[in-house]
Amino acid sequence: MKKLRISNKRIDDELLMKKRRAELDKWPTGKEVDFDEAVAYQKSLPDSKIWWKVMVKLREEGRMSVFPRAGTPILENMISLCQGLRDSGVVLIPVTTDSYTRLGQFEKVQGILEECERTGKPLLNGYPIINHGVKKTRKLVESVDAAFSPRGAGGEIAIASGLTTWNAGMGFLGFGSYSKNMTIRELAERSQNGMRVVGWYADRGVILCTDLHGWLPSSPFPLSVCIVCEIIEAVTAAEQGQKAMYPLVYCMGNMAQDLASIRLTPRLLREYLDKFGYKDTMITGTCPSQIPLFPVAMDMGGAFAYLNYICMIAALSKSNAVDLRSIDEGAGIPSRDTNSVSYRAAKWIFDVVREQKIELEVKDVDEEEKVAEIEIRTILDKILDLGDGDIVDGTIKAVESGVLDSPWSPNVNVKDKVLGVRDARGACRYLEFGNIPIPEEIKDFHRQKVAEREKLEGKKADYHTAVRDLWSFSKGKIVGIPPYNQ
Amino acid sequence: MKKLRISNKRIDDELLMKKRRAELDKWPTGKEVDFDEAVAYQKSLPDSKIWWKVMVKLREEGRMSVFPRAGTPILENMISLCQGLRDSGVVLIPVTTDSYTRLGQFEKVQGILEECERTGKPLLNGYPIINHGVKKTRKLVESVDAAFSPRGAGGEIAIASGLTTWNAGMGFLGFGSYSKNMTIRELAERSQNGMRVVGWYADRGVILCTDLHGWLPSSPFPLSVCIVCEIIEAVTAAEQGQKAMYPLVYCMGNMAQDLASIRLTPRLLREYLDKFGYKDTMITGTCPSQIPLFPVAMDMGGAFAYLNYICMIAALSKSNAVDLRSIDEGAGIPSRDTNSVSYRAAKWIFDVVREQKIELEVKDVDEEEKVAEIEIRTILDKILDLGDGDIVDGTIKAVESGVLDSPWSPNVNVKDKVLGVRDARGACRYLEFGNIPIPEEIKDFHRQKVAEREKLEGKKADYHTAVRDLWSFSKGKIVGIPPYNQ
Amino acid sequence: MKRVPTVITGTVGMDAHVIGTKVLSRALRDAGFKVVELGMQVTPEEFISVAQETRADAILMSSLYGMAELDLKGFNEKRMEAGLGDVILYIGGNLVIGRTDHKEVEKKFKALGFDRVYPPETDTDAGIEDLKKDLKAKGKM
Amino acid sequence: MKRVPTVITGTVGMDAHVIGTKVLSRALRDAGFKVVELGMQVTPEEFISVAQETRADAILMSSLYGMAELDLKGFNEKRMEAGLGDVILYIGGNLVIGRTDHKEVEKKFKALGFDRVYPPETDTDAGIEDLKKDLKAKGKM
Ligand code: B12
Ligand code: B12
Repeated sequence: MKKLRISNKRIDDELLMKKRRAELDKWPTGKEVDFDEAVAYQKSLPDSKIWWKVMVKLREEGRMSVFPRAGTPILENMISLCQGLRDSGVVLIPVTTDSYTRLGQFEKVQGILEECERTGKPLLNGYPIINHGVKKTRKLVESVDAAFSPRGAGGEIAIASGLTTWNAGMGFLGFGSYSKNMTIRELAERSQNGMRVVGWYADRGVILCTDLHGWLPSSPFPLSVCIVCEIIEAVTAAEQGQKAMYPLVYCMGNMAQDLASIRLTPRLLREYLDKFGYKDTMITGTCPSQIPLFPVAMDMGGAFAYLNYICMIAALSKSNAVDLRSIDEGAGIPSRDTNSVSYRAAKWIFDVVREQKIELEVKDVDEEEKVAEIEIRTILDKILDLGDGDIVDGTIKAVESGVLDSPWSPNVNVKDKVLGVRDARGACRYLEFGNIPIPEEIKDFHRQKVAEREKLEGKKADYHTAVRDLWSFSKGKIVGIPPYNQ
Repeated sequence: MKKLRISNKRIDDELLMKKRRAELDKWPTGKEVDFDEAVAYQKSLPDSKIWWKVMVKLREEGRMSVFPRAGTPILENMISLCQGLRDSGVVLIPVTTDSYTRLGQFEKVQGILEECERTGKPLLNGYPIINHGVKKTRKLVESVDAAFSPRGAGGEIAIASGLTTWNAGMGFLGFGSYSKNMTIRELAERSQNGMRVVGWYADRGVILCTDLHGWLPSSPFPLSVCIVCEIIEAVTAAEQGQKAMYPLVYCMGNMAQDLASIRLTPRLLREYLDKFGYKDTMITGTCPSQIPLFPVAMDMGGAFAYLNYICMIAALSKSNAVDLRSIDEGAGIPSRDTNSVSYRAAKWIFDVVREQKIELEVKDVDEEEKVAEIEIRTILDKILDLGDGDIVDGTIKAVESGVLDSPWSPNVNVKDKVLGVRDARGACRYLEFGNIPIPEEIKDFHRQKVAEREKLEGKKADYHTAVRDLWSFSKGKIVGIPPYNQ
Repeated sequence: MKRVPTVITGTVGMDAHVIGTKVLSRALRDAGFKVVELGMQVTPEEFISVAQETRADAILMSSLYGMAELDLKGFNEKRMEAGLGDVILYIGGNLVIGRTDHKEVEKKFKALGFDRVYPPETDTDAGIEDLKKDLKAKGKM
Repeated sequence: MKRVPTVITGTVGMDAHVIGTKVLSRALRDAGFKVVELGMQVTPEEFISVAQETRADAILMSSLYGMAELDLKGFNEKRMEAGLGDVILYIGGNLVIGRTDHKEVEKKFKALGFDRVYPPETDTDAGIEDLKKDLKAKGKM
């Protein structure tokens, strides 16, 4: 096999510092950041606020924390929201930023934020971390005994504020789910322009953790492409000096498949990180995450059941974190109360089930794991092939040729020639393979599984099946068995 | 092994008819019952109202129904309560009777019932089936497309009304949990006096189903005594002509132990029914049932999680029914709404998890099953020994000598020399064995498991541990690991 | 304490929920009280006659099954006639049917003559502390 | 139908939730409409200019991220100025932040000039039926 490479035009440190300043100068609060003082502040944080340490502690103690979503514009409300989370056992707290902040429209945010503070109304769908700046955000961090992670935006203002995660590497989430026109080349360049910020902190003894999202499957779709992208994210982040990371593993609702992905993802991550020579990069755990559509808010019963199913999966797989929504996921941004009750339910399951240290073997997990592993290795080989050993070049060519592809993409530069449906047991299968290089025998496996469902439903699976499947779980019914008494 | 016997003084049919009438004459509504018309009505019922057929259908179709609690005095409200249940997927509906009815105080009930109907207030804690009588109760049965079961009382008024279960045999529930002064001999006589009512119907082609309760462990306590009593109940009921039955399997909250009991109970039931020569008696399924204290009503999160845990156990064990409480279990008799939302949560899990046909192996299940099986066989051998082959005589002597014993009993004729606590994983263990004949090596197993917990908690387990354990699950914490960050 | 007060426990009416009153009785004994444990399904009349025989200082009733109010109809009058106006009366458990706000329940049962009314899952120590306080106040401890 | 009406779809403002509008667009096409699918993050101005260019009969906007009201400030005035008063305007999705009663939401957005307002998870067919009705009413179908 060729020597594996990651193209990376590194820039000199002086230019780096200039660029970092330029980034911060986009908004006045950037002035609050003094790089060395930020390092000092980070080093002054207790272990309970340092993301990677919290995760490792959770794993060592055989515990689990919910990793929720939480973002509301007014500082005081944000603090009380986070305290509510902590009270219900959450020690990994996100600072979900609003959409305008994510898009750098700070001017606009400022106006709305002032209106929020005047009226007391949450007019933004998240916490505008840039506009709030360091002083205020430190107040948030210091008022809750937990580790914080900026979501969607934050940059060095987040770090200076004491949040302890950073996303380096090729982030497919932004490319695949949030943007309309970005090209994969732009994504690669952005993550490859030598901005080794996370490395700069690491060199000074501040280890920032990251979660790997990969290419979010926004619908029932096999995870192989997503996991491939998490591996790409991992090695490119490691190249930037990221020393701690953990994968989000998207649970699509089929127990065997979910448990298989949870077992497979960190294993392959470790293997490829080592292959690329990043033996010192830690994998701090795994975080099962909920993807399929959520039961409509009106059905609180289904909402709780869905949450608790994911909690059971996380507990049975001995994960140390779980990315959980609230019972209001289908309705809108959750209130403090809906969050608390949701996470108390989760906590019950963690404390009662997780701590039983249950050892279990689920049939079909091995098969699902084998299938996914073959798919992932084949795709990665193809990518390294295309890049002639360079994973970044390979990735660019792979996306451009549809070797990496995902359905329902908002991005015009994505082929979007693939489609997924559930099989008779609710497992995700390829309906259309597009250009994803999947071995013939594996394709047959998918076809046969889909055929079982077609037999059960008495009609061919097609685009409309895929659309219906968007709701198969939120409506609390996997395909197949018709309603009782019919 | 000696020839197995069940003492049974059978009376002649004329006397039987007299006794049945006498029973019905206790309250005017008894007049509504014409035995032959009752048989005709039963035979006219659709399969969807016949308990044993519904259970078998559920099992064949790989489905599950909640088997809830439901009893409210006013007919109209009872109907709407049951319709609410049916809407949330319940096809096995109980008619929980009020406490006064259970104790035959129909005079008193009548007064209160009239006040209920006048004021519209539910002043009774259940449905007074005797006072309502046949016509009214048929209205209930006919207005909901599901099978009905009288709980606690009902007699032939229930049968004539179209409810399709009947409890023959030695019902330990009444003896062990509901009465203060009944002797085991009285229980034996009552169930052995030859009142072969269920057999009378069976002879006429009407098969009434029953659930086996055994001796309810009202606290964390190993199930072996309970399952022994279910076996006694089963064979004595079969002797009365009961052709269809299924066990309630009490889930105490430890997954390995719960799954073990669910696997073990029907297996041993079948074996002993056959041994006693009742090969034609059907076991229509298994019904996991929730026992430990419920999370206080205030914590809805915990309540949902607890319900959903039990549902997961039921789903993973492929049971066809689950005896489920509502999120208000700790608060009081549930309203129609709290029931519905609770059972919708359950339904989500059944439809999504149960129908995945998950095959799983949980470590320790085999061990728990082996331990319980040895205990049960040893106790049963001892009983047959005491009875010199007669299981009824043996049971009487066993209870009198504490060979059969259970903690926290309200009955003054129970030894109550035993006690249970949870181990470090939440499994139920014997703390005090009393006179239960448990083999030394099994006793050591329990002691060692308890010792693990004592080590973890740094103090000896005693009476106070057992009391604390009454709440270990309702408070959402199995013993062991101290709270995070301490 | 100089004098050992006598306390009667039990579930009233047809209530079969005996665990709570058992736990409570043992706790009272451990706290040094003389406990007359009547167990489950004790009639109001029995509470009264036993109180007379044992010269009890307090009656701690339990009821979980929701019928307490009906079970206690006329109880207060009877105990007054029996000259037990001085006996301390507590009751605890799920006193009514269904989910209700404890404040209302408390009002209801105080009207029935109870000095203190406890919600489900009350910690026994709390009740025992109250009892000591009330007994001291009456100079009975 | 004699004439094939033109419909514009897309998510307004910075909303990236594109799945819904994709599903909707395909459904509209299958129902025989000419669909100009703008995808996600379409500015109000773009909706207007495209409507002018394509002489669109209707605009079916989506917004799930909760910022629709802000995104649409002044939109109605602009489209009137642009002489698009006759264009049918629908919007659907999670239109506000958090859990709210749809009635209020509907009022809010009708005030912003929308003819119909749909809650999350609306079945596309429902919307398409409405659209046909409204187009027929305007004699455009
Ligand atoms: C176990 C149980 C049973 C067992 C009881 C076994 C036995 N013989 O004890 C069985 C199966 C027999 C049973 C039967 C019934 N039960 Co039941 N049962 C329960 C359950 C699950 C737990 C009760 C318990 O043991 N708690 C543990 C003890 C230790 O707690 P406790 O009693 O509250 O007592 C503590 C404190 O309250 C305090 N305390 C108690 N009394 C007093 C008094 C004073 C003065 C003080 C200071 C403190 C104090 O001290 C104790 C220790 O801390 C509850 C639901 C729940 N809570 O989870 C339902 C529940 C009490 N049962 C209920 C009902 C309706 C029934 C039945 C009518 C029908 C049925 N559903 O089966 C029958 C009635 C039988 C009868 N005639 O009474 C309802 C009551 C409804 C209501 N009030 O609105 C409940 C709430 C369940 C429900 N939501 O439907 N039940
Ligand atoms: C998938 C998803 C995402 C994906 C989107 C991927 C993509 N590019 O499409 C990602 C991860 C990128 C994402 C991001 C965010 N999301 Co989001 N997301 C969801 C989720 C889970 C499902 C949405 C979906 O795809 N539904 C499936 C489609 C088919 O249904 P639909 O859009 O409702 O459309 C149907 C009908 O409504 C109807 N319809 C739609 N529009 C119209 C219009 C008309 C005229 C008619 C007639 C019919 C119609 O037709 C469709 C087919 O039936 C929802 C929660 C949920 N519902 O479970 C949250 C949710 C919408 N997201 C939310 C939020 C807050 C965000 C973020 C701001 C932050 C975050 N939490 O990540 C960012 C915002 C990004 C941005 N700039 O917009 C919130 C919105 C909160 C609110 N409004 O109060 C939700 C509700 C989750 C929550 N409770 O917090 N999200």
